[in-house]
Amino acid sequence: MAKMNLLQAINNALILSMQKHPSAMVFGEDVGHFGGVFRATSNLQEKFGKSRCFNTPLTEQGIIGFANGLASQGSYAIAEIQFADYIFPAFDQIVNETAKFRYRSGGQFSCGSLTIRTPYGGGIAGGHYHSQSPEAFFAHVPGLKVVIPRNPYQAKGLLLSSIEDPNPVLFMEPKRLYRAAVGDVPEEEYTLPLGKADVVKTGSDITLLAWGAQVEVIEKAASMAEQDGISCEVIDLQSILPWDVETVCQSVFKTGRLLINHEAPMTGGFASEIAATIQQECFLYLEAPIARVTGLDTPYPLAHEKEYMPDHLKTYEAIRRTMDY
Amino acid sequence: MAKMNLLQAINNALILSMQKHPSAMVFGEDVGHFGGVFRATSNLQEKFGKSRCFNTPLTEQGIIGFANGLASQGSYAIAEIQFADYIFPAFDQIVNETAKFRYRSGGQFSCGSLTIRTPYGGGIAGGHYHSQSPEAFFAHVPGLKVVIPRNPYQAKGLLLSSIEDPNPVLFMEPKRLYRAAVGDVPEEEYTLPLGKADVVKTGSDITLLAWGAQVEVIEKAASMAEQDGISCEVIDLQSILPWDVETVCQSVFKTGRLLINHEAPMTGGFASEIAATIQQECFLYLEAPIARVTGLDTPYPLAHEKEYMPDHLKTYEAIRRTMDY
Amino acid sequence: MQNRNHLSNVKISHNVSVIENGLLEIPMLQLLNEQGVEINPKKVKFFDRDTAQKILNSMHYTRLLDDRMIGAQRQGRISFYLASLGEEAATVASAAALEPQDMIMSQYREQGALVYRGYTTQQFMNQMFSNKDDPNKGRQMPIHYGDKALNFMTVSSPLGTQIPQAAGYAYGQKMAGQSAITICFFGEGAASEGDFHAGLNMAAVLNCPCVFFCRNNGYAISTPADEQFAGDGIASRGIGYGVKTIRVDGNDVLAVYSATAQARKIALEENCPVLVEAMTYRLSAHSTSDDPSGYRSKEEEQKWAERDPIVRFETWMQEKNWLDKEALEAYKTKTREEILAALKVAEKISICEIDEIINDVYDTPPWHLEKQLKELKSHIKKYPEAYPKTAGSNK
Amino acid sequence: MQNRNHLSNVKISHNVSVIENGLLEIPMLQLLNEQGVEINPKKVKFFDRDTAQKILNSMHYTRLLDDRMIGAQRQGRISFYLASLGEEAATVASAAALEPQDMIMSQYREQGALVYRGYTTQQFMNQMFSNKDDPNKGRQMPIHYGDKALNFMTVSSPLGTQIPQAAGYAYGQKMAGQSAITICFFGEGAASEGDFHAGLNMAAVLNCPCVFFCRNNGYAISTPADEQFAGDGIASRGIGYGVKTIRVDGNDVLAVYSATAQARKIALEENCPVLVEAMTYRLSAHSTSDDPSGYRSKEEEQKWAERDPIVRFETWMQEKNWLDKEALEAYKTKTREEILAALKVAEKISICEIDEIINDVYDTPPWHLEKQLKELKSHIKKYPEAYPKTAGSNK
Ligand SMILES: Cc1ncc(C[n+]2csc(CCOP(=O)(O)OP(=O)(O)O)c2C)c(N)n1
Ligand SMILES: Cc1ncc(C[n+]2csc(CCOP(=O)(O)OP(=O)(O)O)c2C)c(N)n1
Ligand SMILES: [Mg+2]
Ligand SMILES: [Mg+2]
Repeated sequence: MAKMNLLQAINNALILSMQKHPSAMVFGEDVGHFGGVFRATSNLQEKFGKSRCFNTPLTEQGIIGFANGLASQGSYAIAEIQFADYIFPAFDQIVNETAKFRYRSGGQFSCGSLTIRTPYGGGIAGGHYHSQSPEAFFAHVPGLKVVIPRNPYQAKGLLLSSIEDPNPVLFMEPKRLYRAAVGDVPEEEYTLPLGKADVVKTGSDITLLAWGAQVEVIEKAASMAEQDGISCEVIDLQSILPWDVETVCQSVFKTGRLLINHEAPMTGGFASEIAATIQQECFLYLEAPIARVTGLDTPYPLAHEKEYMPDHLKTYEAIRRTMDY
Repeated sequence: MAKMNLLQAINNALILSMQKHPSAMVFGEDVGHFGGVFRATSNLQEKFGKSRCFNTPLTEQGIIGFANGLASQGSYAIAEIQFADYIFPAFDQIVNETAKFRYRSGGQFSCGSLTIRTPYGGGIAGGHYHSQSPEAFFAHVPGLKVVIPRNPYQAKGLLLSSIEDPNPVLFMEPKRLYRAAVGDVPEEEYTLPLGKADVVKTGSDITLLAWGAQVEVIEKAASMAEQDGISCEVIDLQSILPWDVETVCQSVFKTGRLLINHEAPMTGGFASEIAATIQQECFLYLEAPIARVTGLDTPYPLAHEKEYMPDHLKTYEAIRRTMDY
Repeated sequence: MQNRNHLSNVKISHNVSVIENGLLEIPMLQLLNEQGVEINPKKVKFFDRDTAQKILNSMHYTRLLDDRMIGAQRQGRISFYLASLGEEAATVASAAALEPQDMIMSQYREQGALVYRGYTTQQFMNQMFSNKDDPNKGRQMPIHYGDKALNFMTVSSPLGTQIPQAAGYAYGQKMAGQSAITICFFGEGAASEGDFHAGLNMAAVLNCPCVFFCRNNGYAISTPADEQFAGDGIASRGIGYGVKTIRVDGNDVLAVYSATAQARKIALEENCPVLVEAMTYRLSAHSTSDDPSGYRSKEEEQKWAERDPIVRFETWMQEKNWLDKEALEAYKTKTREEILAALKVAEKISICEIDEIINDVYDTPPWHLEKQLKELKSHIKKYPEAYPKTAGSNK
Repeated sequence: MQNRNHLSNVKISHNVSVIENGLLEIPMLQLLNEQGVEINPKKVKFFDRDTAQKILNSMHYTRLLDDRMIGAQRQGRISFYLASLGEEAATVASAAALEPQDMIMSQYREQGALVYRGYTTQQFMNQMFSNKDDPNKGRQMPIHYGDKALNFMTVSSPLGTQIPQAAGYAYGQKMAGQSAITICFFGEGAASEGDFHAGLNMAAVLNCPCVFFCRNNGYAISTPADEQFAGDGIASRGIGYGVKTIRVDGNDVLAVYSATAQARKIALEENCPVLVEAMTYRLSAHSTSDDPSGYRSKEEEQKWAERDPIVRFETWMQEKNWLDKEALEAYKTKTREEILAALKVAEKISICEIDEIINDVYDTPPWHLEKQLKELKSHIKKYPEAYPKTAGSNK
């Protein structure tokens, strides 16, 4: 065990993967000698050489195009997109290529050994081009897996699983926790299952669901609610695609209430999919409408960041409204 | 009034707009002399000259980038993306630029005079690269409007509204109806409101909701259900963003049941947003879970197209299940 | 190569000198003139008679296949086809200059390369009839071939996407120590996509052993080359990327072969990309959905029909006494029959059973796909007449 | 210009000739040598003394602004800043060669152009403090300036997106019959984006009167130019697009001015794009979030510090007897004070009231945004201490 922050946990996972797989390569903008703008790839070039950890030209569509080719050749391609806000130039390569590679070839070729890492989310005074949470776009793309960790321990285990998984994985890192989240992390290799939610805290009155940096927000709201005698079950979804309907359903069967929190705008955000599925699966158990506490339907604003964010207070209020329904 | 098919109605709307606005320009791949691969832009170059209707090089990101610039300059930019399957290279220009142009500049600049037309949808033996229905991706982008017509009359009126609207509009055309849908269309200019759903048929037991080519599918299912004595209200949503929550709610207050049909894969499809909102707004009125009849969570297959499609039979079955809940 | 650093070695001038593209002339390699006469003074031996024969046969095969499939499409037996008439030298002779271990990424009009690699007639037909023997499992439109065993990447419709992929694939081959390159075919239209730029630049910077082979055939559907770019073709772009570049007469088998062989050699030995631009012409319609009479003249087509790459090559073979006309006729007859027979077989083979609808989205179907399949299957059981192609195999 | 058709006028060769980038040499225009001595033998008069003074002042202003704002960021008064140290000639002298009606699309490091256009100190400060007097309404990070009145397009972070937009904007200007062009600034890093390719190619094919101005400053954050491209800079790409191209010493005011003036003239008169590559160096860190000591040497920085564009230009002005040192010192003192004063004003101005959070998403807020605002406002009313910046104005 070692104390690591989220960045160190990721760096550590990358080192272990590169040691294990001689064909594992890490690349992206500034990831080489510099170690990435957030330093997640620090020392990889020094350790594994310039041919296995390298800067690319500044072209996200090129990075993912290259990564698709490299993965289809059989290598472990680990690509970094510097900010999730800049993943959109690569949207075609991801949606039309990465995700459909295996299906269209009847399983002859695939990008299964591709992992795309990208920092996402707000809370860092980054405005609308350094704060977006685009997970919902990718949740609508069959063939991809989408994974988001909430702390260093999850980050390392889930990233190692993502790299090992024989499917392309988009691994989104909550950048406001990069240095803020610190915890005990085993130094050796370990994996955490993809597609499985994590019940962070059990409770009986209402289920609170989030992922990434918002998990601590719902935990905080849960503490507030407990003071009012409301028992909250807190779940970290962890995998956005495929997601763990089973665990969420089990919880809602018990609590009868569900609140989902995410940073992205409400309309078409991933909470909509969860709400649509759960109202279907748990219809007769629901005692109140499923609540969504999310960003506004606007670009992510700078000056009004605090007001935009689905914080613990908004969550707490929504818990109250749901309980009082 | 004249009999027009959907393509002719669109062509007619484009002609009227170009006559009305000297700064209106139509451009895209093959839209010039050739009139577009579906011939929606036939004769525009002849009528308005090569500087107002022109072929572009084969680059969707360039087409929308160019269109954003042209619109921000104040011209009416009407861009065609040859197939909605090929809109993804332009995703960054649409999501990060078109949609945020006005917000980020505090209203100083905008792409309000931009309209993007693109044929979408399946049922034409096109496989996964000529059949996609990507509306849900764009529904998650504040700043855009997304509009889909179901027949020639709606197409002309909605397209004219889209071009006049001071916001960027993505206008998606159900290509399997291009020639199949024929109807009476006024020859003069008229507009239909954006953001408003159209109640195609009133009923009292269940609300069926769809858009574009799927409207006729739910109509067919409604006829089948009527034979069983089930009275269906049929609604064409028409605008995906912003969408007409009011009309749908009013209907569900009355029927107590909702079924949404779309071609795109289920997970993260636009039905999820509708279901999430309606379970919130109409919680106490719902007598059964909101049903989603959609494509499978796979790429759009060729040989199994028929099996993949959310056809009238699957819809009918879901109506029955919802009624029997 | 010039020093890559952003300022060292730069020449200084003291007057505003505007560089125009006319400054650079990129010649086109031709080894057989329009009459099929060899004009390389050195009389290099390119390939042996067997290879020549294989090239010629593959070109004929391709043309016969195209011809038959256009017919089949007109008869409504397949939904779509896309011919390569006039471009057979570009696709066949380039494939001939490669090694079997080289990966071919094609755009879609490179059936000639696939023929040369040994794709069987039955494989072609199974793909085009989307039947269950198609290795793509009938998931893609006709002409989206692919065969891992032949190192031929499955065709993908979105244009240009393969270009950066080729760089990545080649990088992987290099890292794995393979003596292999990747060749990526694309049209001059696809070269307008941003992915072209990304792919060439990355390949150059990252020293990827690949050949970017552009078929500049004058049209992208209806869009003529002069509405596609304003520079001197695609070759002139190579300079900007620091990529070695060869322009070649795409209707000249010898030239295409030599250029590709040379490109492959450079790519492999110097670990770098090479851009080849083959000047040719899409004599056919873009596809069976297209009618070129709306956008180009019969005269223009006629001019190019006279530059037939097969005729040119046959003249050369004849000159070398390598042309056995009788054998060739027999080969063509046999091929025609073979195509017809395979077509008849393929159209009778059923499509994949319904379970395949969820396979290969992931390595194994997750629970939500299993659930969707289960629901679908019980639905089909209820309405077997509505899903005649799968009801039979639906268990 | 060569004929654009895909095959006419092509030269034929009979040997495989591999074109390498070394074939083309693109010289760099320099009119003041490194010592600030004018080396154009023709002694052209570039601009009058007033303009020279304005250029010099603007360069100094920019440097003083940068200096102060880096300080303000270190003090935690603003969250972020991005300086243009060493690149002032490239951005100021290019702006000086334009007309006010020309649209400027900048990347983010072109504050010099904005200074020259007349953006006020208070405007700079309001933007950087995201306060309610910022015309962007505080919605963007510091340095994302924009001013419609000055024909300066609001900065957008995603790199390269402005390049095709510039083509479209210029096309619109041309169609509207304006005697105006669009200039688009970008870095050599941004030139790797697919949008660069799309923009230059479209501008060339569609005859858009615009100037693509690349600041090749050697770095994209930590990535040096030789890991960004393998060709001869960005200028060499112009050839491939059939775009007229000028390379210029970016630290030489006279050269940048002349090149841009010439480019503008060509763009406007010939209705075509022109590519200008200014060779310069990012002497500052990428931004206040960056520390270049991790990826480049002090020696390299020192070498470029000696090429200071301001010193070079002052030497020339001195030589012409145009340099009034006293007045300059007074200007700098005044500017420093003005910046400090404006900064103090700006940081006291509150941010926009909460209602602005939903404005400008659309021309008018649709009902769902109104609803979200209403809920937000009543929430803030309940917890005013938690939202101190907006609680006061929340009605
Ligand atoms: C990204 C994308 N945009 C548009 C299309 C539609 N499309 C198919 S082929 C084609 C023309 C391609 O021309 P070119 O690359 O020159 O190849 P050629 O057909 O001439 O062989 C177009 C526009 C596509 N397949 N992909
Ligand atoms: C699409 C996109 N990808 C990545 C970034 C992150 N980023 C901001 S500046 C920068 C480097 C830009 O370098 P260059 O274009 O050379 O301009 P310079 O900073 O040298 O002026 C990067 C990678 C971005 N803003 N947009
Ligand atoms: Mg072509
Ligand atoms: Mg730079």
